[in-house]
Amino acid sequence: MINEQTVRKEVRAWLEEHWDPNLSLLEWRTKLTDTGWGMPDWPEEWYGKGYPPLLAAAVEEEFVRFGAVGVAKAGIRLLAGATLLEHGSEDQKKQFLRRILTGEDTWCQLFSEPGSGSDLAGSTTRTVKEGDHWIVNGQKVWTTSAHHADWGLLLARTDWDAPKHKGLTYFVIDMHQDGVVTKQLRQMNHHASFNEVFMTDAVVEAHHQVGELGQGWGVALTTLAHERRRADGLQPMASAKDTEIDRSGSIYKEERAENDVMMAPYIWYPQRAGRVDLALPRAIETGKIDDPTVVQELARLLILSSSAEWTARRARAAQQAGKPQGPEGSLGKLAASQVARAAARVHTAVSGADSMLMDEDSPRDGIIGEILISVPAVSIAGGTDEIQRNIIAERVLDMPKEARSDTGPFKDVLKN
Amino acid sequence: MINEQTVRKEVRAWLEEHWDPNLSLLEWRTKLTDTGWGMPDWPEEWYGKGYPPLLAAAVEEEFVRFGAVGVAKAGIRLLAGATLLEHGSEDQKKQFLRRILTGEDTWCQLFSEPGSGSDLAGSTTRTVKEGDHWIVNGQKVWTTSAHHADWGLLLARTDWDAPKHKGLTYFVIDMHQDGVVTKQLRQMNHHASFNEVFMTDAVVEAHHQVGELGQGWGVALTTLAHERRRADGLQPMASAKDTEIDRSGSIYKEERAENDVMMAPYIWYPQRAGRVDLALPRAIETGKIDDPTVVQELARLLILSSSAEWTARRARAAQQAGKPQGPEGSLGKLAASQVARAAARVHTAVSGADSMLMDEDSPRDGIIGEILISVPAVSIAGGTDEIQRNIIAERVLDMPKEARSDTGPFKDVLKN
Amino acid sequence: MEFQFTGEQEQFREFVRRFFNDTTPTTEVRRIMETESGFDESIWQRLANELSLTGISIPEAYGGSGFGTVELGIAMEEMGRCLYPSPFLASSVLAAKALEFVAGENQKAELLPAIAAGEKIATLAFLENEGAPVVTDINCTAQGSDSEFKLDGTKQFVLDATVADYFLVTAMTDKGLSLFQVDGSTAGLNINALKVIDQTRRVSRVELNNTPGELIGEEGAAQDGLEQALNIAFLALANESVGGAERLFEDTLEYTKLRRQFGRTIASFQAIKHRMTEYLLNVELAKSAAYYTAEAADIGAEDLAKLASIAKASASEAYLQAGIESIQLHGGIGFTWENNTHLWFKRAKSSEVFLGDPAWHHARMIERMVEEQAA
Amino acid sequence: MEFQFTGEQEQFREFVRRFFNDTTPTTEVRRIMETESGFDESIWQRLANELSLTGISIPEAYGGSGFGTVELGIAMEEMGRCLYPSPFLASSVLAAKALEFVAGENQKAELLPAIAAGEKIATLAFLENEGAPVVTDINCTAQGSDSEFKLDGTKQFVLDATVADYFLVTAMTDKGLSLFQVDGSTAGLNINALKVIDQTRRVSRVELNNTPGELIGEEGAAQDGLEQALNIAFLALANESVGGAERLFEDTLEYTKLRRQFGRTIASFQAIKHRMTEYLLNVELAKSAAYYTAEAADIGAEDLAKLASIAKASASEAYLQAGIESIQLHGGIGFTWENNTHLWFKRAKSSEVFLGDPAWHHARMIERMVEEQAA
Repeated sequence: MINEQTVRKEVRAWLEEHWDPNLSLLEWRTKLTDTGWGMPDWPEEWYGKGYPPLLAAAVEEEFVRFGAVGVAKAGIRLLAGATLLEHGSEDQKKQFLRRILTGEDTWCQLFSEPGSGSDLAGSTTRTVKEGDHWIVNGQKVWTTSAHHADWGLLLARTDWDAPKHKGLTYFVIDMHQDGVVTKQLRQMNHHASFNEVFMTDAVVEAHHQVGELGQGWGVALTTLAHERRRADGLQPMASAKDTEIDRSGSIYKEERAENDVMMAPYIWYPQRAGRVDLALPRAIETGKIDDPTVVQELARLLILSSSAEWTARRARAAQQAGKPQGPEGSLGKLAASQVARAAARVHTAVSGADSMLMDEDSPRDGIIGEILISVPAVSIAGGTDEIQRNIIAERVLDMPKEARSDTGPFKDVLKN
Repeated sequence: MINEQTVRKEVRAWLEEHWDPNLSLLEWRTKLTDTGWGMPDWPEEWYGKGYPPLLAAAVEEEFVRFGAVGVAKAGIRLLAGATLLEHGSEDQKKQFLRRILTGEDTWCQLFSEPGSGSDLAGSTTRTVKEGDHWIVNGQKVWTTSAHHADWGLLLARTDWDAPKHKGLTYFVIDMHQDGVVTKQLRQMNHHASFNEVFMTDAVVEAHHQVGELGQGWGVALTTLAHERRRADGLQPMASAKDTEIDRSGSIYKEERAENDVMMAPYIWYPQRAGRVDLALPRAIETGKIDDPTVVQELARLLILSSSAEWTARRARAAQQAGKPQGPEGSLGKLAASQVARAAARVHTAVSGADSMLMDEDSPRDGIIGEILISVPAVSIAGGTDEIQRNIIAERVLDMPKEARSDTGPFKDVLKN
Repeated sequence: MEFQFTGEQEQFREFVRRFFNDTTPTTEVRRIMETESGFDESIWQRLANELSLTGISIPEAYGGSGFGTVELGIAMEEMGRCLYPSPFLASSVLAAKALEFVAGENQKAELLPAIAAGEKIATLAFLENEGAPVVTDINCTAQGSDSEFKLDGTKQFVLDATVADYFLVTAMTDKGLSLFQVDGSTAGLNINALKVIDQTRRVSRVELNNTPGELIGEEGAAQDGLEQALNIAFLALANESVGGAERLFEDTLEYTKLRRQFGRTIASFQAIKHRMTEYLLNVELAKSAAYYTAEAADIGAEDLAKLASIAKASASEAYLQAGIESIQLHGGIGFTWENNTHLWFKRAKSSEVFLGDPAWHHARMIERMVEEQAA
Repeated sequence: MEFQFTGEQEQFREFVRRFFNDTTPTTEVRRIMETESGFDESIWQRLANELSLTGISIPEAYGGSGFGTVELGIAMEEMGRCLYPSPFLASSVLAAKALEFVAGENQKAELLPAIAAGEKIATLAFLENEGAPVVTDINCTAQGSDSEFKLDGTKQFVLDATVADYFLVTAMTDKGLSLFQVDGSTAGLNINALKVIDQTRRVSRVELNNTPGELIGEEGAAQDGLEQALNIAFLALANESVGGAERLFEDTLEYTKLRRQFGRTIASFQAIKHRMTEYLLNVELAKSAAYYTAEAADIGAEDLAKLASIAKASASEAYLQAGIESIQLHGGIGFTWENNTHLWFKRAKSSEVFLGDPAWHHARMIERMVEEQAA
């Protein structure tokens, strides 16, 4: 019988036998993919072991404890994998899933458009069938890593006479073609984490349509659900003390290099979140800890961030226990916005006029300045707070839905 | 030629000649009403002098400086007067206007209903014509002074097949009849400033219909406009130092007695507004002025209240100069809510655990306790902050109106 | 940390909630709060006899049920939901915990069982002047030796003093901070019931004038135990507050779905929807802090003082905010006496400043954190 | 108090606004802020020659236009609206007012006309350490006598130091706080341009090392004059800030009416409508404080120090809030470099803490009010 105990034992035994930190990343991940240890909650016929989430989490935990590298998970890859697993054809699964896990392909997500940031189903990317392929024209935005992605998950309009949500189709698009041009989008904090993607007579193979014609919104919801689960931090986490593990093998070096590339767009994210960890140390090092006004603001911040953390853990505990999700599970994003803003206030109060400065003249090697000009992104990225509030009010609190102004044929909606 | 100078001179001369602090209130007000000096901006044929508002303000100022009592203005009387002046029949004006100014009649306003607090046009008071009178059945609420009013301004539904705003008619109802029962409504702060009014087969004379059948909403808007102008403090104010005037005459005693009755429902209003005037003195007397946390809250409060006051004066200055009203004129109510809440916070912080107490055990003879349980009313009374925000967004900021769910025959709206 | 209640705890909550639904609907709260004592003996006796709740967190060795702080928190939360007016916080929390942590073995054996059984009502008289919950820095003094002490001074904001059988009074002796038992009927004890905003929670000013008191525990050694007791009281009050805030939230949400204006429910207005989500967030964050702190107490967390202040400050602010928001969303009706919202608003106002206002707890919390950093 | 602008003042505003619309559209602001100096000489010369704005509140006797503080406020407000990057605040306000209130007659006659004409750019170097605008309590010292002093110390957050012809530097002598003129090209003067969040407002750290300086006014007698000058600077910065906040508000309101999501403009969503009204209130309150304070300065109000702190604190908070709200209401696009919103947000961030953050001004304001009460 499979239970956590036996699974943990088995994976440890397997790792003892096969783990070799001097394999190449590709060699090792190929092994993981072939044996199913890389994604144990995927089905057995598709590189997994068909484990329930709890057992998969146990496997991941053992990997972390052991110090073994996992399959390629960074970026959009796992979202692509999960979506294709659920909606992809046999051929698509064959073509893509394996190379996702081995890390050979990278992916990006082409959903948002300049005219439909919060309203993803409002896509106006025009897609017309010509023989055995589709011709795509349109513009996408807020696309992380598009500039080095091999493939894109594309949501585009194929029927303008259908209502908004019914005229969309989901595709996989080859990013390496002349019709696809990506341009990095500079942010107010000087980073450029996102791309604009311009598609001009770009080509999508007919067999790269995912799901039925006109059913793209349903497929996109799968991608979004997996994205949200990750954002809410509701996926199991595991950690091990770095010091316990010898990371001198060549595979670690290769993994770090991969990580550096994949994580580059995100390096300012800790600052975006407000760097609550620095608040107390900064107050102490500047002596502002003796200012009762600062103490009050600092206390409010630390209460807020602790409570947000505990709320997330309540949600995770309930999920792991298989209980129905309570309201606490959907509040993470709103809480994060409050935390980040409160943190910006505290850092400003603590740093005084130094808050005018940035880069090397800003305290903590520029971190404080970067916080102050990055925090405004928290309440926007990944769905604005306003959208989040709509969702919570309607789904969690069961309050009436907003009257819609976007029903009827989509071409008419555009004229409203 | 009439100008401010000559008017001021004329009124002073008239007062010198006629003012007698030992007349009865009724004698004096009768004189004012007959000469037009009581309401100089009303038309000459209706107890006024037809002056523009600025000149009328000058007259009022002279009255105040002189220490002379004016016509009866407290309560709903002036709203009734202004409404009847604009929409009343000749007979109605004859019957009511004079006795309004002399103070012989008191009035109340029967608009709000339990099911339509913010949505006044949603009245479901049922009014049916029977011969030469109307039979009224329904319930009104938030009615100040109904328990001693002689007449009521009544908004009621006469047509259930017409759309919401088109089926209302405006009446004057005799409050002294068996069909009208008033009940004082106790508030959470132990005061009872408002009444519920139950009308059961109450009678309204046919000739007491004000304006056309079905046009009651338009008439009510006149009443509301005058009410709002008063609430915004946009009507000219004048003041004189009490000490300068000898107030020993009997008329003053009579006026004070009248005031005590008319003002009884409002005695807690200063507390409702937060008693900003007490914030600094309380901080000093408790020693909390040495607490930097209190200093910050106190400063925020005083900035808010000063800025609100200056904003109101900007609006008044612009109005007096005849300039088009800017946004500053409509913000008074929202500002007052913020001020009151901030004041409650400061009083709580300053009083510490004493904030648990009330009546004689609460600081300043119970005033502090009364503030804490009265402040919640500011953001509700006279139109909630939410309604106020709708109005400002739509009228001042010209943002789109809310899609209406209450169109079509009113009887169907009720079934929504 | 488990971050969730066990099945037994959920059942316990259900059980307690059902009890209060039966015995203490809001009509009953209104009746009790209008009485002079603000206390109903019969419900209290049922609480003691049917639920043994009066001794919930008193060790079994002293006649209690020996439950953990989490269960105490659940009970407080449910009392906060229904606004149960009683000396539970005074007797079963403040006094019981003070005895547990300060008294000697014999005294515990003598005094705790009667509290656990609901037979005796005790209260802790330790606040002075501005009512900040500082244990030391007091003016009340005691003179004497052994079992014979005389106390002088004034205690403020003494919870349920008018129904207490005896008082546990803090006073300074030559040897330092000490705790004394003072009988409620002793001559030279002056109890002034104060007029309160929240009629469901009564406080008094208690004047001691050469009043005899019996020493509890060792002379001069009360400080640590009292501070332990207070941490439990802070978190108990926090749990009570989040119960009240949650109830306000639920009632208000329901009201927005019923109340119609402009031909639609006010719950359908986006501005109301967005505010309800912020309201929800506010309550859920405070709940998390209150729950976490109760769990932390049960595993003997070293930073309990810090956590208790976090829980108290957070719950105080969330509850008051809930009260303000609920009245506002009820509109005019929310400001009337007949509507129930003000009852919770007033409890929130009272709980905001009782046992230390948020600013006081903020300062305490950061002080502890700075000490942690230095250590 | 008039509580409104005169017809002439309204015309003046129109005139100034038109000038900046022509010369300093946002494209031009972006060009200038990317340059090393952050300063455009040609616009500055037009400002001086065509509008005489560089001497707007310098007395006519010293070559200025002799306008009142209200007009200065209008000019600042318009510069805040368009985000005009220039040493106006440094030279025409801080330095000019310091000279007006501290310098002797001959020095004023010598120095002010060149500032008024925009020929010389001066700046006030008085902040140290944390940048709080305290006039005394400084470490910078000067030694010497008569016209021959040597200065030592470090000044922080010196506005537009890299384009200044000379510095007015505060330093302690044996006789007390004194003001000195230090030439920008003097040896022993070390100017470190600092990296700033708001590229339209440049500050530097200035190190003085046995640097020669000429005494301005009387030795040891600079304090009162400097404080008067600072009050004007606080209200000038407040007026600049409300100009910026109002511009953000207008642009954001317009954007909500254009931006469509879910088949309608976002201005049609009630949650957005309600937030825009609070945003409006926030800006209008700060405007009232800034306007009132400028008027008060012109009638020589005794409580100007208090009012200036009210105006500065209020405008700082309103401006920052406007920046945060504007980015949020613009959504993702509001966080991009291409969108203009961040330029004002960064100015708001800089203005929040420059010349004293809100907490500092709050404390100062209450201190003055307590003094008033005591008097």
